[in-house]
Amino acid sequence: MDRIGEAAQVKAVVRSNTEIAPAHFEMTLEAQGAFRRPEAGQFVMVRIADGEVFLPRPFSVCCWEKAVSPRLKILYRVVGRGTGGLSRLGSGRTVDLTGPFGRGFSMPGDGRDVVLLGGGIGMAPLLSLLDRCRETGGPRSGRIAVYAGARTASLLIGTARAAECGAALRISTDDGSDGFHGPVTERFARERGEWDEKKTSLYACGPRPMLQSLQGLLKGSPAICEASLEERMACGLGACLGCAVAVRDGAGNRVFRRVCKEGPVFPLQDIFWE
Amino acid sequence: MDRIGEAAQVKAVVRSNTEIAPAHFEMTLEAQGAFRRPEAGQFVMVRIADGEVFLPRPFSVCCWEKAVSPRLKILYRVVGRGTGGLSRLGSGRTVDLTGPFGRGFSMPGDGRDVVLLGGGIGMAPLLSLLDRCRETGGPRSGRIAVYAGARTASLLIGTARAAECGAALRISTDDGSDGFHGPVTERFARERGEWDEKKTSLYACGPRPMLQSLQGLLKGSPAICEASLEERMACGLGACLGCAVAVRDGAGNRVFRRVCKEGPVFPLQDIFWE
Amino acid sequence: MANTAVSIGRLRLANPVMTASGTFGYGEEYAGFVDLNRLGAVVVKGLSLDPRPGNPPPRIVETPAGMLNAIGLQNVGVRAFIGEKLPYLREFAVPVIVNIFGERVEEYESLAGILSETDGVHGLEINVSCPNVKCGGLAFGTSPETVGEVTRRVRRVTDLPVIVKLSPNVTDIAVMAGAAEEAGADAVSLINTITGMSVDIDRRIPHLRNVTGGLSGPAVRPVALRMVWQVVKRVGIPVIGLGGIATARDALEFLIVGAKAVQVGTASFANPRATLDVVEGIERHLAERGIGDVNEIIGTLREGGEL
Amino acid sequence: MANTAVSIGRLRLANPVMTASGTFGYGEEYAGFVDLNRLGAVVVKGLSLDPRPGNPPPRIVETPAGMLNAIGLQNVGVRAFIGEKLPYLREFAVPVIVNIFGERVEEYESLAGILSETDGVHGLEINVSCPNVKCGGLAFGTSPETVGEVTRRVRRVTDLPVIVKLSPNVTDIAVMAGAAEEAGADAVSLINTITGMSVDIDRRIPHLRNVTGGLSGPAVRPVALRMVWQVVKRVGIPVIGLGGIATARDALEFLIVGAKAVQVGTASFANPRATLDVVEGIERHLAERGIGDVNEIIGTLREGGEL
Ligand SMILES: Cc1cc2nc3c(=O)[nH]c(=O)nc-3n(C[C@H](O)[C@H](O)[C@H](O)COP(=O)(O)OP(=O)(O)OC[C@H]3O[C@@H](n4cnc5c(N)ncnc54)[C@H](O)[C@@H]3O)c2cc1C
Ligand SMILES: Cc1cc2nc3c(=O)[nH]c(=O)nc-3n(C[C@H](O)[C@H](O)[C@H](O)COP(=O)(O)OP(=O)(O)OC[C@H]3O[C@@H](n4cnc5c(N)ncnc54)[C@H](O)[C@@H]3O)c2cc1C
Ligand SMILES: Cc1cc2nc3c(=O)[nH]c(=O)nc-3n(C[C@H](O)[C@H](O)[C@H](O)COP(=O)(O)O)c2cc1C
Ligand SMILES: Cc1cc2nc3c(=O)[nH]c(=O)nc-3n(C[C@H](O)[C@H](O)[C@H](O)COP(=O)(O)O)c2cc1C
Ligand code: FES
Ligand code: FES
Repeated sequence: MDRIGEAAQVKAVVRSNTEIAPAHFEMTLEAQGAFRRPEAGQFVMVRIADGEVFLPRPFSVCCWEKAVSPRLKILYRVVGRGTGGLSRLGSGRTVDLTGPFGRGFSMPGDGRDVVLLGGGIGMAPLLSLLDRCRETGGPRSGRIAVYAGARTASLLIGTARAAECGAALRISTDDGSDGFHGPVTERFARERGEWDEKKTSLYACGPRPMLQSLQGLLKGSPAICEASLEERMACGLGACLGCAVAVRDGAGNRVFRRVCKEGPVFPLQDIFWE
Repeated sequence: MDRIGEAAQVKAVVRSNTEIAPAHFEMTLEAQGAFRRPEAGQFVMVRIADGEVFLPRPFSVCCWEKAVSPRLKILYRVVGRGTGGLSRLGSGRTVDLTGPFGRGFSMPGDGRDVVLLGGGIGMAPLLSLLDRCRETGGPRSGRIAVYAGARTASLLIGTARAAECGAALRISTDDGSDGFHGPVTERFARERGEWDEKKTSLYACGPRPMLQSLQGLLKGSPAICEASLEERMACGLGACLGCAVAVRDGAGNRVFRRVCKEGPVFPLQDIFWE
Repeated sequence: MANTAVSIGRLRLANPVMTASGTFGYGEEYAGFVDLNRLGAVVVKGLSLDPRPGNPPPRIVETPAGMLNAIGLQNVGVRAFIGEKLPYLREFAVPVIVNIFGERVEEYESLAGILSETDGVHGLEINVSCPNVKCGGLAFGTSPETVGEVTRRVRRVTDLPVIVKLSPNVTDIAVMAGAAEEAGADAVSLINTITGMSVDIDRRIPHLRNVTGGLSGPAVRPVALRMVWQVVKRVGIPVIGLGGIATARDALEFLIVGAKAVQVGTASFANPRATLDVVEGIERHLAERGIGDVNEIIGTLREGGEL
Repeated sequence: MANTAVSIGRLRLANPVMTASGTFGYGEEYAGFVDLNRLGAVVVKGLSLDPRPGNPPPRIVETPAGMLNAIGLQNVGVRAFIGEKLPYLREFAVPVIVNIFGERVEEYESLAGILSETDGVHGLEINVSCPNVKCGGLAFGTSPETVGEVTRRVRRVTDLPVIVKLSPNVTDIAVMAGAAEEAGADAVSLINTITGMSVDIDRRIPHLRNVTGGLSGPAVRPVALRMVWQVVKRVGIPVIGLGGIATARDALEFLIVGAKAVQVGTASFANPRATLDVVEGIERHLAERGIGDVNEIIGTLREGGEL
């Protein structure tokens, strides 16, 4: 299957833009033209035409539906000028949308258990994977669990959606306001005995320290773990070489790879943290 | 009377923004804080906060009303990025508003006849003068006529408002689609016999060629004529010296004056056209 | 509240935020928007010995995240400044720094002499971006020799703190800063505008009557910051950073790379309160982080990054 | 339809719009958005003799109306380019110009030699913004001597059209253009990026791991246009203008001041179709004004303005 496919550039109309948690928004975009459905874990580039911000910004597509025109949802956290500008867009405003881009997650093989680990807004790409699992009937007969973590209960993202998709929800919060009191990786560490790691596929997205500690935990484990990475981007399509991350190549050498092209999903064990 | 007064800097909410003629808009702004009523012919600076455009843009205030908060109207023509950006602002959007700035028109003395000459969007500052005349009961017993010109009938601006204010309306269009077929200055030239120029105050605003030809017409006339000028501005408050125009000073020398501070209104006969 | 005072040689500023010459008039223009006493210093529009009419219009045009100007150094001349503009500024406690320029070294010298004997002038900023008539109009600021010469000659006739304002239109601005330091400058400020141009494609004429103009505003900030960083590494005297500063965050970038103070220029056109917003933003930054003194921030860049 | 073809020495372009090196990958990356055959030329990412891994991340950061990059000239090396990237481009009719750089003059020479014997390469663009190892890392492009030397050495080993791409980080770019012309360049292109910097004030580290990076995008356009205008006045060879071009209007500014062709760089990141939009916009501009040939526009600036 060609995961890259054809990317498109279209205008998209904001159909909703709701604050779902403090400084966290869900935006529905309606593409004004043909737009291919993203694979799980792929991303799009969004740009405000008239805006103060010059470059587009990358966002995972967490949900896709094809009504009359393609509609897609992104979940985002306001961290700077780009996301701040997005958060102020009302319904009916137009943005530039390009994509889908990048290599998404590998779908879990039949019968494998699936464990998703999401930190904060890192749940966004995982939700698209859950969607795909549900559609295809999941990893036939395997279990699906979602470890969702956040600083505090009000910042838990996508947990309702995850539950709808039939995943077993395992919550942690840094302040103990919901679920396990501690980092999401620590909860997983305590419960990992429940999984037969030889037949478990893990998928992770979240802040760097979370992925780093997960990498440490899984050292030597037979589990397959893919992580979705973030890096600042300019083009999103492989041309600028701006989004490099250091990873181990087939021969074990440390090389730079493009998050937008060879990623954003990489085998967790291959990643070097600068 | 101190025409300069205190300028303020406030947020203002767009209450309406309507296309009143092709590429011409009327925008109502509601100041979110104290804002002094502009004198006739003064202007404000408007800036779109999040926008692509960095500097504010100057606009004449054509109408002012004090409801709960001060509301003012501007009329503008879309000519570039700044006005283009404004035209896309929906109701409820916020802009930065500073002013009022500049020296406006001198009010006509008692018993004088008043002739306003407006070309296209140049009607905007003249409307504020009409408003003031109406409020003060006009130039007691003098007549008021408005010569309004435009390229074509659909681009005539403010004529309904002028008529409401009780002014005699004398229309011209370049293409003859309404009123006199020809430039507004030519109509005035033909009809100027109706006015006793010794006791007539003229006020003009419009494209440079119009003002230039009016200046020629009035050479040697005892009529008082004030013209409102436009020049690109950065600060609007006299600091940058960016908005210079060449005028004759008291001693007859050619000097640069600031449109934003000594202007925008100047005696027509003093202006040098570069 | 945290200490925000900084010293530029003998000049003590209540906070590190100054106005940039030519963007704040003679102070009075902004009085309705900014309490001048809240600023670190006011730097006034560049003065020459005799009044100058400036360039014919159009003089300015907006460009992406910035603007070009070719005001042509219009100013009232030093005598009218002292007679008509300075009395207003004297009513405030804020230090007044006078930006001076000339077409000959002798003009700089005379200006410095006159202003040194004037009450209410607290420092001189030498604009070396002006064309040098003796060198065929090449700006003083493009060679270390002329930068040094102007600085030395001004230094000789004044006891006021001397700040040399450097032009960015050079291959190596640190060399110019070094020349100013050796010649006795108390501080350097940078950057002045970068020469630019813009064309009206419909009429095929330059947007500015002068053809070229100086680029300023947020667009130039990365270039300005890089140059300040280079100069800080090179000289021992205080460095005043400017170029595109519009917010406290922008100003803090300059302080972190080592500027002792900053100037806010073009941003005042977009937001007349910009200078004050920067002052207050820096105060807030210090308070939020529990930093007791702004000087603790200056020059604290960790170049190695996260490693 | 109007003629849009222009000549850069012996190189004939169907229209004056080229891609800028490093912003269009090896062409293939944009194939879904742009029909390469509609472009005047494709300039590929800078090549060195051996592959280069580039700088550690972060490599880019957005700035007002632009961006900084410190990619570190990452590239696959000339051999992998010829083996893996060029075959794709050969399928198109568009001229391919290869941007080359080295840390020693000899590298430029070897690259030029290899590429001259390669099918499907239509021109060389020499990037002289690279640090010169022999001169303590000072860029080749900052002295007329080294610009001349690199140009001469490349000229000697190739029959391909040679374009020298100039650095804007100099006091007088026209001097560098003159040196390139004298040394036998067929054309010059300018500008490369302006060195800049940006700081993360929360962590007090540079946004780029490399500390400094190259500024590009609309922010630099006024500076680029001014430099192109200066160079056009100085040299007789064709000048290729670039720096911040995002629309046909921007491109026309460069053509009007005298550039024979333009390159579109950073704009392709904001809008992958930018190059094509510029081509089509120029065609529309000519059609709307009844201009039969784009060459009738080139160099038609009336400096005197309205007088
Ligand atoms: C493939 C991919 C998918 C992503 N999906 C999502 C998503 O679904 N939801 C979401 O909220 N965010 C997502 N991000 C991150 C998002 O793109 C950034 O938060 C956004 O670009 C920040 O823009 P800004 O202008 O608001 O912040 P800026 O002002 O540019 O920067 C603010 C802070 O964010 C950091 N930052 C900037 N750009 C990025 C980036 N591309 N990646 C990570 N950090 C960055 C900066 O270093 C800085 O610390 C994704 C990033 C990538 C690369
Ligand atoms: C005191 C004053 C009052 C004004 N009142 C009004 C008004 O009531 N309604 C209205 O529509 N316009 C008014 N203008 C003109 C208005 O400010 C400009 O049309 C506007 O700034 C153009 O901005 P832009 O970004 O859309 O155009 P730009 O992209 O900046 O330029 C487009 C074209 O407009 C010209 N232009 C730019 N700025 C000005 C300017 N300040 N004055 C004149 N021409 C300019 C440019 O030279 C260019 O030809 C006034 C100008 C002044 C100085
Ligand atoms: C309209 C205008 C006028 C200026 N006049 C002067 C001047 O008289 N003397 C001077 O040294 N710098 C002058 N400058 C340069 C500024 O002081 C400052 O160095 C430059 O604009 C960069 O800072 P900024 O981006 O914050 O504006 C002027 C700048 C502008 C925009
Ligand atoms: C990400 C990036 C990579 C670049 N790589 C190269 C390069 O390899 N060789 C080169 O000569 N110029 C390179 N440049 C410079 C551009 O070709 C161009 O000169 C500069 O960006 C200015 O044009 P622009 O503003 O249109 O981008 C690069 C620019 C960017 C933004
Ligand atoms: S964002 Fe440009 S190569 Fe990845
Ligand atoms: S616009 Fe700044 S002085 Fe008039």
